[in-house]
Amino acid sequence: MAITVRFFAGIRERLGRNQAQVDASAVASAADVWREVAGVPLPPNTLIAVNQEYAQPGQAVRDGDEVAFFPPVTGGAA
Amino acid sequence: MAITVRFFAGIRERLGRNQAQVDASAVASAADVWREVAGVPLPPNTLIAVNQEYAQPGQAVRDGDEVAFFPPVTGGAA
Amino acid sequence: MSVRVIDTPLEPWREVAAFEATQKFAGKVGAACVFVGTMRDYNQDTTVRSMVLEHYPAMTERELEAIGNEAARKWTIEKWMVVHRHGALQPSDPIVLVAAWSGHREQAFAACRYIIEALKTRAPFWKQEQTENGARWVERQT
Amino acid sequence: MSVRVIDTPLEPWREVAAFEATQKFAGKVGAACVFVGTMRDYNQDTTVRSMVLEHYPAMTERELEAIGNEAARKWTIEKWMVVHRHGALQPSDPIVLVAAWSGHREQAFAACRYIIEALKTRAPFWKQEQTENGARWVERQT
Repeated sequence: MAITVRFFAGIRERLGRNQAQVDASAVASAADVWREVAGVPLPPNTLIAVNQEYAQPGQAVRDGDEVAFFPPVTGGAA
Repeated sequence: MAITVRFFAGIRERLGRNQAQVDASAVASAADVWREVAGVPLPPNTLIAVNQEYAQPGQAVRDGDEVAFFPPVTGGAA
Repeated sequence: MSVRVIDTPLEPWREVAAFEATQKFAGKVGAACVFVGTMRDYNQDTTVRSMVLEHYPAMTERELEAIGNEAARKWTIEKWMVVHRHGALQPSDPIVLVAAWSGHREQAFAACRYIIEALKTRAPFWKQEQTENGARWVERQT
Repeated sequence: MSVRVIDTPLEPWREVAAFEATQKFAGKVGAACVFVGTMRDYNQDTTVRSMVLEHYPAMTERELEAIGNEAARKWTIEKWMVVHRHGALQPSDPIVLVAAWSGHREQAFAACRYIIEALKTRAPFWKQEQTENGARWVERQT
């Protein structure tokens, strides 16, 4: 298995893709996942979710996890 | 003409009527109106309106006015 | 803006939808806050079977207009409405509807809240509850 | 209690009425507070022609459930609901509906307000606006 990586909104656009796969043996933390797939520094204020829950960059990740990177959210209303 | 006096809710029930007329020459203030028609002291916390606007007991009244006496209001919701 | 005192069943969501349909908000409104008060079947630990809401016609409408206009001066709102029942009510019947529309949610919430709070202390309505122990006038509470 | 994320037009008052019809509030509810956010035709002094709301399926629902459950722990509410649009929207389209039902109005207001505020900072939605100068991602504001 592997780690599934997902990108949303501006980050998805900047990276030119909405998804990636990472070999779990190459990474220990969410921050490692970003470094492995992005090729650019993590933009400031980027939010991270591991398995659909908010996480810190240092959070450990493992085989089968889904790790997502996205900008601050802007749902709701005025 | 005269002054029309109106009673609501518990005060209406206590006085046994919802309306009265007072000769305007007999009264100068809203408190006078109560004394003239009620025969009992003004219950504490009674609200007064003159011509459908909240008023103090000392407010002057004159021919043609409508003076109302009622308990604290209880509209709206829980 | 819109005040109605009615003695027929209040259908709050239909009222709000109908009011909006008559408005030309035209993309200026970003937020609506609506409050609906309904009759409970209890009050102060006593079962309430039914209720009669007495009011002071003419003064009621005047006071509700004044309250809504105060809210519109205090906050930036596009529209507001109040509909209040009087007469005989059964548990779970809607009693009052307050709605405020604004460009921003803080303003809509604040105006709606202001109107219902002011209404409770100033609008001349009086509730008489029918309980197991007979009829009683509701005392004012917060 | 009830979370829905939809890509079809949101009819907020119909949603609320339909939800209430499925509930057995049975006289325990005295207060409902409803917030509806709609799309404006302006933002930061620029005309907005249309909008696309992207979201993170699965996480969105999970986060909205978490927020609603927090509100239900913080305040005494009987029920709550959230419906949020995604996909393409036009000015004046409803975006989000939040509703809370309680025995008391303070609780209903506070819970409704809590949910919309938390939603804005935590629910994974992103707005892209189409303006006269092209598309732009909305930056987070208060």
